[in-house]
Amino acid sequence: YTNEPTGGTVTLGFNVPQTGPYAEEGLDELRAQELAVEHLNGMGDGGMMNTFSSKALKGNGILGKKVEFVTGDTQTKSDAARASAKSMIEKDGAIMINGGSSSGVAIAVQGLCQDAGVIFMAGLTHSNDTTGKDKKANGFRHFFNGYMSGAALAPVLAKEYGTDRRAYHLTADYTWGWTQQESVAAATEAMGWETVNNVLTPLAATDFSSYITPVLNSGADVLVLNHYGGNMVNSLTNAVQFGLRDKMVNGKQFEIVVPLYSELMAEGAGANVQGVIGSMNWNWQLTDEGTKAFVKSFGEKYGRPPSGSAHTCYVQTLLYADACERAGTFNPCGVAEALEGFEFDGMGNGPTLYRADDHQCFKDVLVMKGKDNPANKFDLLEIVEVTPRAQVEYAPDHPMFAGGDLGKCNPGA
Amino acid sequence: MDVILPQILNGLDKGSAYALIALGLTLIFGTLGVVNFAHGALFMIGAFCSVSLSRILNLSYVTEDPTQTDFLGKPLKVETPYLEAWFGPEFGGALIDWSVPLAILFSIPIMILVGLVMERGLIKHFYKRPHADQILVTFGLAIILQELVRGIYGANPIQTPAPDMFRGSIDFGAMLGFDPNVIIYPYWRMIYFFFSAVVIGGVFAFLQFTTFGMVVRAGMADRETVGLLGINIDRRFTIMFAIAAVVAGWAGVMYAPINAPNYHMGMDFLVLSFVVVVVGGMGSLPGAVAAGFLLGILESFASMTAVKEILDGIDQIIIYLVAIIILLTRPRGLMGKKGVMED
Amino acid sequence: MGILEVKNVNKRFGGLQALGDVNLSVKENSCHAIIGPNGAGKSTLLNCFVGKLIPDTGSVMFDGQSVLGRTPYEINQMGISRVFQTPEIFGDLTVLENMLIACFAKRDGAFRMHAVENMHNERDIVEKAEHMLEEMGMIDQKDDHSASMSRGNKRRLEIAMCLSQDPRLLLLDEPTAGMARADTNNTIDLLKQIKDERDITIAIIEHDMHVVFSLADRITVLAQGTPLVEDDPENIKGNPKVREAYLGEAA
Amino acid sequence: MLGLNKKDTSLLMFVVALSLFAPIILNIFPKDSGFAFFNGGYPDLMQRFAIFGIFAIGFNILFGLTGYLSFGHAAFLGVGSYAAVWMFKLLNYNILPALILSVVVAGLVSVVIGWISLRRSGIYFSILTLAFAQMMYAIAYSDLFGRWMGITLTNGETGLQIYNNDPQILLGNGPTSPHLFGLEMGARKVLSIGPWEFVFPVGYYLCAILLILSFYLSIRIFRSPFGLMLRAIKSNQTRMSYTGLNSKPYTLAAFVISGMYAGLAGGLLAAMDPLAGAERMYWTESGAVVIMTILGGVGTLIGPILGAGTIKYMENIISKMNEKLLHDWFSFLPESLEYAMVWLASWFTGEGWHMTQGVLFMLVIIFLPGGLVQGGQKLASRFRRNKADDTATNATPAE
Amino acid sequence: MNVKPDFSKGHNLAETAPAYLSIWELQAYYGESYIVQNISFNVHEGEILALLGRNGAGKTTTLRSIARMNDPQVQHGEIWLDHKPLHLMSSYEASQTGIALVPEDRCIIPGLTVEENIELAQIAPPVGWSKERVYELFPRLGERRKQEGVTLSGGEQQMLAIGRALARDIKVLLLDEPYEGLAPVIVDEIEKTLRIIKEQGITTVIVEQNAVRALELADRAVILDTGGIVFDGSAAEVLENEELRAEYLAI
Ligand SMILES: Nc1ncnc2c1ncn2[C@@H]1O[C@H](COP(=O)(O)OP(=O)(O)OP(=O)(O)O)[C@@H](O)[C@H]1O
Ligand SMILES: Nc1ncnc2c1ncn2[C@@H]1O[C@H](COP(=O)(O)OP(=O)(O)OP(=O)(O)O)[C@@H](O)[C@H]1O
Ligand SMILES: [Mg+2]
Ligand SMILES: [Mg+2]
Repeated sequence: YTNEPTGGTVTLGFNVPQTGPYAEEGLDELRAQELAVEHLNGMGDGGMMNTFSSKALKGNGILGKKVEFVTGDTQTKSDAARASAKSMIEKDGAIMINGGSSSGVAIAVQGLCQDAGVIFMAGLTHSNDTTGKDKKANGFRHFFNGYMSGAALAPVLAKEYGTDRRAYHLTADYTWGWTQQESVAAATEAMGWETVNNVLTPLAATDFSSYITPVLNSGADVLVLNHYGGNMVNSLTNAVQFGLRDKMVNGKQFEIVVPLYSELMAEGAGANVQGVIGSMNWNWQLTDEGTKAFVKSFGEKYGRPPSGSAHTCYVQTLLYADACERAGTFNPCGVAEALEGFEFDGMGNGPTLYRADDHQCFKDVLVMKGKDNPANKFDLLEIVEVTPRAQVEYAPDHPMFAGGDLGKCNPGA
Repeated sequence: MDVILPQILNGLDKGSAYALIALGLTLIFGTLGVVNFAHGALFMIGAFCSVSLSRILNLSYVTEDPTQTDFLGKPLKVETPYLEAWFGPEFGGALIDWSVPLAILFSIPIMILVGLVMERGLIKHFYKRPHADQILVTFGLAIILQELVRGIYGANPIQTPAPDMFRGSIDFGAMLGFDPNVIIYPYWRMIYFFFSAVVIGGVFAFLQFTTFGMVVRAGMADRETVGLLGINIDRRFTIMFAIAAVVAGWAGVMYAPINAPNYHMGMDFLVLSFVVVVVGGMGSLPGAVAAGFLLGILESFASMTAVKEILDGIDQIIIYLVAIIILLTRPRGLMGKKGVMED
Repeated sequence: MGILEVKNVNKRFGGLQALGDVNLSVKENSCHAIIGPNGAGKSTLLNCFVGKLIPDTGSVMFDGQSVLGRTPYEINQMGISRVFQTPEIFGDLTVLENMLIACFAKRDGAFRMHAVENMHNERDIVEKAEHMLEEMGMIDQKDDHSASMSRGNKRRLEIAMCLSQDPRLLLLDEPTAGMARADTNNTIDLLKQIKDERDITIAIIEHDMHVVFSLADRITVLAQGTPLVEDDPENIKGNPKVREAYLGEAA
Repeated sequence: MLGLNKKDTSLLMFVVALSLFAPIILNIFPKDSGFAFFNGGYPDLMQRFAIFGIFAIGFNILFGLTGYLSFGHAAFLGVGSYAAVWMFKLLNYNILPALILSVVVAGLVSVVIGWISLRRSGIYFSILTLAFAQMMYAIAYSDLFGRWMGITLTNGETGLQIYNNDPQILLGNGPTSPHLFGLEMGARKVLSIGPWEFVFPVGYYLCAILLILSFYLSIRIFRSPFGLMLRAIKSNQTRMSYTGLNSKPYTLAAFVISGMYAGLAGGLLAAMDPLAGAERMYWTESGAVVIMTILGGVGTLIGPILGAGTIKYMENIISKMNEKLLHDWFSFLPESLEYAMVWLASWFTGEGWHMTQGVLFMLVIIFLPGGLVQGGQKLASRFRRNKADDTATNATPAE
Repeated sequence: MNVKPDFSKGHNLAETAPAYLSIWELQAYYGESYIVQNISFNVHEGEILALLGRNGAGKTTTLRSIARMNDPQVQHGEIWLDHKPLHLMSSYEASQTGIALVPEDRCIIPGLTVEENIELAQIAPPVGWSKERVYELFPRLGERRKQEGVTLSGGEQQMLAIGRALARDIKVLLLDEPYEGLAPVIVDEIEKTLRIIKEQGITTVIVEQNAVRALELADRAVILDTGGIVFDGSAAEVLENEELRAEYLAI
């Protein structure tokens, strides 16, 4: 199989955005990945290896081989991401690729890994397509997705804002935006909300004022921002600037929802996130043992709490290593088999299943809200609810995920 | 009307950003003839003047609060800005609150310095070089400036709010007799519009009512001959460059509260500002300003649902589409001068 | 019926009547000089012949065909070549390359896609170009960068380019201005020789009376946009009106 | 030879040698040595060198000869890629029809864009091409065309990929990755000599052969009467038209030729890696080819190849230098110095690779106005001067 | 002449009248090409000096060097004007010291009107003739004052270039082929003007292909050939010396 490790080491490839708008997120992922390698090699305090339900990892690398890593810059562009993944595979002999901060890149790299015959452990990718239309046998996603966000958010939104709401969606005009919008609209409509309008906004937009002003006389009383990164920071800032949060419409307080939150975005949006509800895959404020161990080990090393995407990359690295140990081989097909249907706990999200049908993880989803009086810049969001896994599960052939074909695992040459 | 009016307002403030950036760019590009790919970076530096001033005013000393804990369970570190400690939370707090308007002053020496260093140290040697060389060298400079800012401030956007009293919005519609809550407009955007109007007017007046503009135009067309007439054209070019840098910087300073500054905001605006300048016509200040407002307003209109229903996605291509149409119907853009950058 | 027939040509620039009712007939194989005070409209008239300007009214017929509404390159392909008042050459290219372009344009017309053809297979063109340079006495400079030549030499190059095209009508706008006396005389000889040998018609604008009177068969005096007189050189020399308005002591 | 003069022949031979031996030259450092990191001899990067070399050579035909600065050439690259992937989706993985279609489609698109944009010159032309390219980018990124017509044309931001359920009517039992009549692009031969390891990939050699052909063609164009006309256009359009030449078809021809080069490059990108993404058409990519050309040396024959190679090398190698590597490299220093060095170096490596790029652009253009080619000439002439002590040689115009 | 004279005190080379403008061992280059090869000559206050020679002899290069243009580069030599070291100045400083060059290609500034072209000359001190006075000399310019300078006819441009130089308060006027393209009557006119400004004490260096005309006007003449001085003496001498005229001026 491709890049079978022959010496005393095994090389993992960490492919994250180091430049461009998601650079900070990428750097945080990189920190977590380095930490994971440290822990795998038996250095540091072991982090979540201590709380992980599987005990296959022994702190002596993977299958006795010391773990090394190489890094690459995706630039959040599919082409660049594939180029750097290829260089890690072709030049450095990486046996697994991990990381990323957008769905387009994840899907592009996942396709590449499928062709090249290595395992891809996705980083932050939230589009339904990653494990839906574009799923691949060699690709695995720990992160949650648009559907899950919708399913987790809808009940909380209904509880907080009532079931008689009219929502106006602004949606980033690309695949991730579309799938999230579809998911959230479906979930909220099931609660009795009405979707007044859905306006697609260009990715390149920096000023959203012209998309926001029409919201006011549309009769809507909730604004859903299906934006991420810089788009989200700006659209939320603009919405607050235009005073939406102070308005009363239809006799109700106007509300803003950001279905996908991340700590770094919240930091970028600053005080504008106050009171705004959204969802997350994981947050450092959780109090389970796994989270505490990870936050402690990460925080002591880097002086800041880990972000959600850092968590996912860390967990994915451990999961991969663990699967190798359990499979007794680095062969991608063996690893994939070990991951498929794997049930585990102690990684911060409660009991989790890596579903065999689509390589999607199923676990609890967090609903978050912007804090009113943050004590410091790490403390911008608070957990409103931990939505149990059962509530966000869906059938593998759910229409929002249809059309894909996992194919067969490819061990490469 | 209640649909159109807000979009005109949005167009005006978007347009004032475009116009202000294009104005600075056209001073360098249309007047000095340097294809300055670092202009976006000047805008970005301006915005980071706001950020920096707010950081400086927020310089704090740290105390530990044993009653609270941080994320690692250690005592929480509490930061108190020196300004508040020295001048009391009232005045000190107000100073901090007003960091963006104060940054207008703060940015002047910085931008002049940046402009001078850039022109004397670099651009000076490139007036006679081909445009391609200018592109490469200024692009290189833009990257370096951008990377420096990223190295210092990180890649994340940094919120830099306007003073508290300008943070709200005004209900324009209600004032004009429409239903309340229909046409609202943030104070700060209104300030931005008036600010840019004043700056644009000032620059116009300076170039119109002094011979400075004529000399620089002449120098751009034929440096040698202007020198023969006893005029130290180099000095005037330097001054022009510094003015352009200040204008670009101010555009950025005041933009900071509208959208949180990040290190690549310059590049985001770069292409657009070139399009605006060229559509306005090379060498024409009024052209650049007019094109800025025109494209801003058109862009706002294109983002209306009613328009998007006619052609899906029109808002993504409108600027370029309009640019193509204008350049094809008017050979030198809206008000371009003959022979400027036509070869 | 001359080779070039100009009828009732008018041209205004804003408030300025640059050309007013110009009628002119240039006979085939003659040398027709147009003289007149500065700003009389001589260059403007020439510009109307080559498509640089379009007259407001009137007609310009070359060999029975109208040149109006045609682009400069079409007019050139009809057989009219022009030398400019300030030299227009391909400054980035060498002298020989300048000549080659003129020769190609003559042979291949306005456009031909000879993208991968080899220069070596164009021996005849190169020879023709070199021959012309030799005649002009510029063969030593053939590999020089043309922009860095002195201005007199630039003008000679431009004339050589036009001549190498074997035009039927050659328009010269002050061809010897700034040229050293010796070269001026050489140019006069060359032009005479070419006119005789190659069946060329020449229309020339010139302030140098030496050139005008050595070359011209016929002279038109233009003043304020309208022809004042048209006559043989001898009569022009003697014409008191011309002497007063234009020639001054030079005559 | 081949209708070239001696100097051009040796230049061509140089490029041939460079291309054929690239797998060895680029992997010059032994596999286990500390310098192995700087090896660039792996298939993907070598292919990129060749492909972007082709792109830049083509661009130089337009920009270097006519002086028309197109700021939208990436559009043709993107169009070429989409065309190729569509061929894969509809027919099979054979790259021949794909490449042919890439070139043809890019050619057609460039006829349209060129015909319109060439009505203007100078900066107005640049902005027109930029506007077209940005429009095409936006259309591809959100698949607006597809949306208007109700189909999937570019598959938006994800990029156009090949799915198992695509028609692929000629697929049969053929290979399921790009191939040339059965010769798979992904195939490679690895040669290990002692500590050295050299990879000879099929895909790269295909690209290299096309690069050599492209280069040869570009020399012929540069030296042809057509090339002369293009340079004349750059020099003086007034004289051009009064000499009886219509410059429009010449510039359009140059535009289309360079568009077709770009299309070929785009097709090859897809042939090496069957995915076409919209960001290939973004203005920064158009800017990148401009920069490659200037960096190497505008209007020189070999400059664009050098420029393309330099930029792609930096993008792929320097961006991979992470702090861990830096610490390893500087570990011989005392600890405080080590940290200082790592801190300093990290501004320029890893996520700071853009900084290195910016610095390089500035240094090259300030000190070598003629680009890298001029640098090479300076070196060569110094070398020559040292060798043969003859009189000062005038700097010959860049070739 | 191996000992460097002390120009700063108005010392002269072999002449009786004190030198006003001194050129000493001037060597000027265009890039690598050595054009003006170590020439020295003096101009006295209030005189008219004719600088003559064939095309490419280096006349323009010499004038441009004196006016301190960026191109050519003066790599050796000194230029003194009225005790001031011009060779240490850049062109605008030289202009402020009192040098004015009327360039051979006129260099009318595009984009500016006739009037603005003149106003431009009056921005930096010291200012000379008023606009009105220039228009008086060239009424043609007065009529065209609102027209864009570059659209003037060739001769009108020449007038503008001369007028623009006079609009500055100058000590030395460098004229590069001022008669070129001008109607004979206008040439007479300019000649008169030159005599007038000579009386006002302005020193003039004139480069002209119409050597006889220039020599009739000039007091002294310097003849250049391939970058070196071959004659330096009185103008009358040249007019009388057949051999000299034939060899270097071909007249
Ligand atoms: N584009 C234009 N706009 C306005 N006026 C113009 C334009 N072109 C020429 N003129 C004017 O038209 C008149 C005729 O100009 P033209 O160049 O034909 O003169 P000319 O006879 O060639 O003179 P000269 O002998 O000095 O070259 C001049 O007065 C000139 O100023
Ligand atoms: N920009 C330049 N670069 C290189 N060489 C130049 C340049 N300009 C002029 N030369 C060369 O310098 C020499 C002298 O030129 P110059 O223009 O001084 O001659 P001139 O005496 O004024 O001739 P003319 O009477 O033709 O104007 C010529 O051989 C010319 O080729
Ligand atoms: Mg004329
Ligand atoms: Mg001269």
